[in-house]
Amino acid sequence: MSGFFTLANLSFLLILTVTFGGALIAVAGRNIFHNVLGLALSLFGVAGLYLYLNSPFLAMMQILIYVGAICIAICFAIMLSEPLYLPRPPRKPAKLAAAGLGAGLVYFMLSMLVKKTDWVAAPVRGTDWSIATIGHYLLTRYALIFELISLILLVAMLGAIVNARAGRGSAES
Amino acid sequence: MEKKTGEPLIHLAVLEEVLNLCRANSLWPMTFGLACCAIEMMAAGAARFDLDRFGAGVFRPSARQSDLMIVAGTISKKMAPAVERLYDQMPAPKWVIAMGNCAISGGPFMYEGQYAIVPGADLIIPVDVYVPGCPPRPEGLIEGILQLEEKITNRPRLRKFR
Amino acid sequence: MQFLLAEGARIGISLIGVIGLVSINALFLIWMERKVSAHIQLRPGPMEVGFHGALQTIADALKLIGKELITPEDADKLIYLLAPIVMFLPVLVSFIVIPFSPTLLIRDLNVGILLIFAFSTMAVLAILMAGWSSNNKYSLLGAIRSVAQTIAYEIPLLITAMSVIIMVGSLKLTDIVAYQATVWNVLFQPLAFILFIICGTAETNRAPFDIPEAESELVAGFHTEYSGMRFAIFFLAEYTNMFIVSAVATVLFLGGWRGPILPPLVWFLLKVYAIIFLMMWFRWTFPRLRFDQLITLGWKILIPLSLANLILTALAIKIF
Amino acid sequence: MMLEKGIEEKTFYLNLGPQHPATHGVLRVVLEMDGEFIANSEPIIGYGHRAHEKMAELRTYQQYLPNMGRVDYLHALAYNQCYCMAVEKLTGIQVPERAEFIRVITSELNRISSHLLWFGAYLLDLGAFTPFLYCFDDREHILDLLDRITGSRLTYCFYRFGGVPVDVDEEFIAGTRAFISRLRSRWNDYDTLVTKNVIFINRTRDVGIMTPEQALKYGVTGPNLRGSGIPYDIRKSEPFSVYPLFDFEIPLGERGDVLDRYVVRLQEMEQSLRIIEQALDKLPEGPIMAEKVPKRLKPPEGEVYTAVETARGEFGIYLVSKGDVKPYRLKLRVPCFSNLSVMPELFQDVMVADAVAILGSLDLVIPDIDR
Amino acid sequence: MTSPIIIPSLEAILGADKLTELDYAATGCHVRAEAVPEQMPAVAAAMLEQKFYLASLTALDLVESLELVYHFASFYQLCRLVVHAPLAKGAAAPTISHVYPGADWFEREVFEMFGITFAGHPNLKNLILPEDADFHPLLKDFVASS
Amino acid sequence: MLDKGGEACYIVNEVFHNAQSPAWMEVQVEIYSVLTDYGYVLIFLIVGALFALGPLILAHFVAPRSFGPTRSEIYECGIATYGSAWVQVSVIYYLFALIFLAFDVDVIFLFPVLLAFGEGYMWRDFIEIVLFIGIISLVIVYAWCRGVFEWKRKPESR
Amino acid sequence: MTAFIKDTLIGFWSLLAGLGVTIRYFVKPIVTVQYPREKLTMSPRYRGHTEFIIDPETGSHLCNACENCARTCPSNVISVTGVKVAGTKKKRAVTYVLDYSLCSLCGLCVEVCPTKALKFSDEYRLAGFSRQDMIIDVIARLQAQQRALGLPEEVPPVPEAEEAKTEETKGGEGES
Repeated sequence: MSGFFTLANLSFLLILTVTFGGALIAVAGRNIFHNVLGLALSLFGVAGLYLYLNSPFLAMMQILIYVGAICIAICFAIMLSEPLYLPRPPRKPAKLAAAGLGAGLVYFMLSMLVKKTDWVAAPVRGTDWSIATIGHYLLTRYALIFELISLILLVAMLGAIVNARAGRGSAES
Repeated sequence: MEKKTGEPLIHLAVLEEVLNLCRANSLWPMTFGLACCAIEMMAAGAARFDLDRFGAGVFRPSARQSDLMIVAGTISKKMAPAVERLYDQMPAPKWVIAMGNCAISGGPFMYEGQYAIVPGADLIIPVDVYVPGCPPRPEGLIEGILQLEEKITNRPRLRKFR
Repeated sequence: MQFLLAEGARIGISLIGVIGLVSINALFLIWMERKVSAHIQLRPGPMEVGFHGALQTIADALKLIGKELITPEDADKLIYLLAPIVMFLPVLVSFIVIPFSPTLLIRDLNVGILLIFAFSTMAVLAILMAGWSSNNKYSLLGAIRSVAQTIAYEIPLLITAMSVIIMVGSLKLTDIVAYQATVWNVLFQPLAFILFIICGTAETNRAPFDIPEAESELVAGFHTEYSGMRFAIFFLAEYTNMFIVSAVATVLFLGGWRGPILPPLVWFLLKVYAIIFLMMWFRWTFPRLRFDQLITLGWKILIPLSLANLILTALAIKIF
Repeated sequence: MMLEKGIEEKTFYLNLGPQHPATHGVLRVVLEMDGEFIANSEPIIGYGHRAHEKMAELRTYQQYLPNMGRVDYLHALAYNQCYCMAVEKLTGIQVPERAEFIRVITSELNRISSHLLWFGAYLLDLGAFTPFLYCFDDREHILDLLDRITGSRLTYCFYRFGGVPVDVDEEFIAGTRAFISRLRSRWNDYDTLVTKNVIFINRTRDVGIMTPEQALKYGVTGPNLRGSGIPYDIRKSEPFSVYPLFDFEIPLGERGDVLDRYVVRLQEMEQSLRIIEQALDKLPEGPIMAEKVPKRLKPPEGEVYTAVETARGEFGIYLVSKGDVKPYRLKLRVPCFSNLSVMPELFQDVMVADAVAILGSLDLVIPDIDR
Repeated sequence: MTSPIIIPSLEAILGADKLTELDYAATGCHVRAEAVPEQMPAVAAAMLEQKFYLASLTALDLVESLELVYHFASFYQLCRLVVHAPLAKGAAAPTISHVYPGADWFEREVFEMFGITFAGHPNLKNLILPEDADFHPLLKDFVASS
Repeated sequence: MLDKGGEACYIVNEVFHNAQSPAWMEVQVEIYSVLTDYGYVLIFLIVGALFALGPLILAHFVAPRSFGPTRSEIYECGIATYGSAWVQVSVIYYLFALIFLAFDVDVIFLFPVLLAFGEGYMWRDFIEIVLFIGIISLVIVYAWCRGVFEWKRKPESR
Repeated sequence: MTAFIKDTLIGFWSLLAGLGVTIRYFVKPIVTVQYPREKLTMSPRYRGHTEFIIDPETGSHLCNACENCARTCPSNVISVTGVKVAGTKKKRAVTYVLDYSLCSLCGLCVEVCPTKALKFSDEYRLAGFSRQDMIIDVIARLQAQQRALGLPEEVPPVPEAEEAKTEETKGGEGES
């Protein structure tokens, strides 16, 4: 139980497996519903990563919002889009290649970012990021951002509602 | 009627006995009434008679979750395929009580020239217990369920009271 | 190594305890449900299996183990098989943070209450999986309704919990109990308590909010196609969720394990089962709401009320 | 008709029944669903068809008597009465007054039991389980009373041509009076538990509105019709038996929605109690059976149409005799048949939950429709 | 008790000699009318105008011919009308389901039980019998096959 | 207790010397302690899955089989199904999910804020929170006005 | 707005009132007759299947196998065979068998019986494992009752050799 195979590392590996496995299902599955569930699994793994960053609050948020809310929204979006019993269109190699290229590009840029960042080990980082502190900052230093969040959400929702209502009407007329 | 049930993968006499004892005491009927007898079936589940005392009061609307099909009423020829299908869709082990004379033999509707009914539930599905009457009293149905319990466990059930 | 052993033993013991509690709780609750419903309806309920039907649920459970598991041919089999397991996954986790007594607590996490809420959302996903994969229209309708209902009631549930948290200033359940050393929160927050019970009832899909499994409309809702043990696991999860919601309500509003004379654990369980009794009492009294009314109630009445309650609480804290 | 259309549209088809808790029997309704809403619906009946009309042609008049208890098993005595009245009209048998009183008392008790069962089963549809058991508790008392004199609990075959075979005794009268006061004491509980319940009101108010025009075009009768505000009750408008001797009202609804139909039925039970009370008070002495009823009935050639008001509406028998011991043709005009045929109109654009509420409010007995 | 209003409107359609008053106490009906099936849509329309409802629609198998029997009654007054419309075997009768939507099912029932087709009916198929049933059980010469 | 077992564990005690941060912010950051905490969660999740799986496997072995031509068909009240159940659902559910999402995000921001609430200035925090809740409530007000919560079948969607 | 709040409060109160009703019933005693342990007293006129009345004078039944019941029965439930008893002109039932699974309990057979030999039993515990269990031998039942009462058991008359035409009537369509 020493060296690389500490419990911490093992669980980290597990979390990575879950994340990547979920991501793989999300990308490779032929059934769109499986893809969403893979995504949920992947997001669940990401929540584990947050734990490694010593941020249980964010991890819980991840589960609550991403697994709980966003996946549900996506599911509804899927059910809304087209009947699932229709046959799926076949995968085109060109499309696949393009998607791979795009993903590779994003990956490359992110990895560059990772390399450039000056990482500080959490214990040395010093600043306390407990929930209360986040809250404190939200109320003081980032008060404007705090209010803006709600405003942005409001605008997004209004847009969604307007779109949904208008979309329905115009599609029928 | 060979489409009954098959054996489980593991077959242990003791285990079977325990399971049978549990099955007998937890017969969940399907919410399924065909005609007049269904009302008496409801009455048997209601406060005066209370099938739930024997663990048989959990009426499940889905065939997938029920153990017992109480064929309460006349099976018409139009209904027969549905009855068969519902029976098929029940998970094993499953039992059937033919409640009332119509379900047993067509009852008063069985005569020369009848074109509409199936004369007896046992012609389309295997019936375990027959409860005669037109309609049977709720006590009759309870009696039928007790008989079925006896059939499942091979043990007398509340014999001293009956 | 010692540390690992110690933690391992702790985990093992707590797991055994939790699993025991979950099983016994479910067995007891189902028996209790049948007895409560029976006595409300002037009948005795289970009587013949054990003393006053005490062994009834055990018979039911064993019978369900001995039932065939049917997988519909047209179903999405993988998801169909996974759904009950996913449904049950989060159930045990919530018990990690519930303080049964000052000493009987598995782990006092500092995001305590959030953990319970976060993991309870997984059940929504499981319901959606179950309903969708069955390829049964009743299941699908039930699942969609269930999800729409859960998301409509999750918000007020969280917000009412917040109005307690704003008073306590901590997400830890132990802190919340400690805060109620003298007076229970329900006296400060009667409205929040009522809202929490309503939303909790809705979250656990209990009547009058049992629309997803509304018998008279959707046969058995999202678990129409599930037979035997698979169905039982949904049931088990439902009854355990009832326990969890009641436990959270107890911690938030009824002072957790606090109470005179009796030991803390007894007090805790008493309060929990009192709330569960309340839920059962609702179920056997009210007709079912229509789906749109339910949604409307959630969005139009409960959320504004809970928000107002939150603001009032904040105001009160500022003033006093 | 519906199923023959393609499925490429946004809608999908859902079978409600024949084994479904909300259809109270073996009715099947095919719903074309647009999401939660019903775009179209088509009831498919016949799953309980037992060929009653064919049987009539193969049985003698007496032998057909037990059938009447099984067409609409919930209000069997009204059917029984209608059939007896039809044959009595055809043969000119005069029924003694005491027998008519007994018929009215038992038939009204039966009506109450039918309404009570409906009440319970309807609340079951709406998701309230408990009222169902309270109603059955009350109903058991009626069944005890009827069992006492008719000898069966449900499918009564009690009235005979020319009267009733069994006289009522003091115990029955006392029991009936006790039952009347018992049921009256329960109204308050039912009101508090159900009628005033805000959830119940919201589920039923303005749902499934049936206009008088619809009722007229589909021939809807009974409480469903009276819920729409038309005071048509055969007991009043076409008085048969000894109903003219009693003072009772016809409860009416205003909007024709589900709640109105519910309230009408609830009030009708009270009116039935009034009728029974008066009948018990006025119960004359005398024979209970007409003299000289031939053992083998051979009515003269002719045809007759007789209608009675059952718990569900107008039940009519159109009886054609060719002077034989068996009827030549016997047509049962059953109320539920017409009451159900209006259903697709009421189902238009409502949600499944409302559909269940509407279907339940029509108070259907499926073997009655299918015969 | 006979309603005075229905008589003229029916006489206009059918002719005066086709209407007979019946003894209500013995037959349960006030007026009996004879019609040919082709007149029935007009009769039905007239009856609907008088706010009569269709109580029942059935047929009689008179062995050599058939007869359609319509019963009308009113919600507002005590008046029952029976209309007999004789029909040759194999002939079709016009539908009245566009006048009385409630007649739709009655006609379907008569169709399957007696084999009488109704011209213009939107959905003439078996109602009560199984969809593939091709026998007409209420005909006198019907013998059950099983 | 944690470092007894030889597992590495860093504990950092630090007091903020920032003027805005009062002394209460002195906290302990225990990285591996967090992992132990959530190790519980992980193990409970796994055991939960096993606990659900166990009876299913047991049932597979002890339950008898049934045979019947329609045994594994979709159950629909005893009638063969017509068409698949995987159909389109109404847009309204998607809207609900979106509104829920917005509120969920909001709620998540409210949690830390409420924890910090009561320590800062008297009215500023309160007004900020009221503003925040007020703005987000507009979503409901707007949705209410636009009839999102009205459930009527639109005639044009026929 | 006030109306809305008022409605909400009234609605809330109605729910509480409903809860009040159910809790009142919760503490009421149960009405259940716990069937096999306790039994309902059957109504005196309860119609079970038919059985023979035991004539207090002879301790036997009164059936003279006239087959009126079998003819009247709508569902062909009854099969009676009788023989002329030696010495008398009267016929007497040898077998009297009901196929109870066809019966509709209408009671016509009891009404037409010229000798008033039939009555209804209050038997309802008839559940069985096969259709054949529903066939009831009324004479055997009578014998059992006689045994229970300590009466001499019914001995079916032996048909005289020359009159042994045991005609079995499966009661016709009403026409004989």
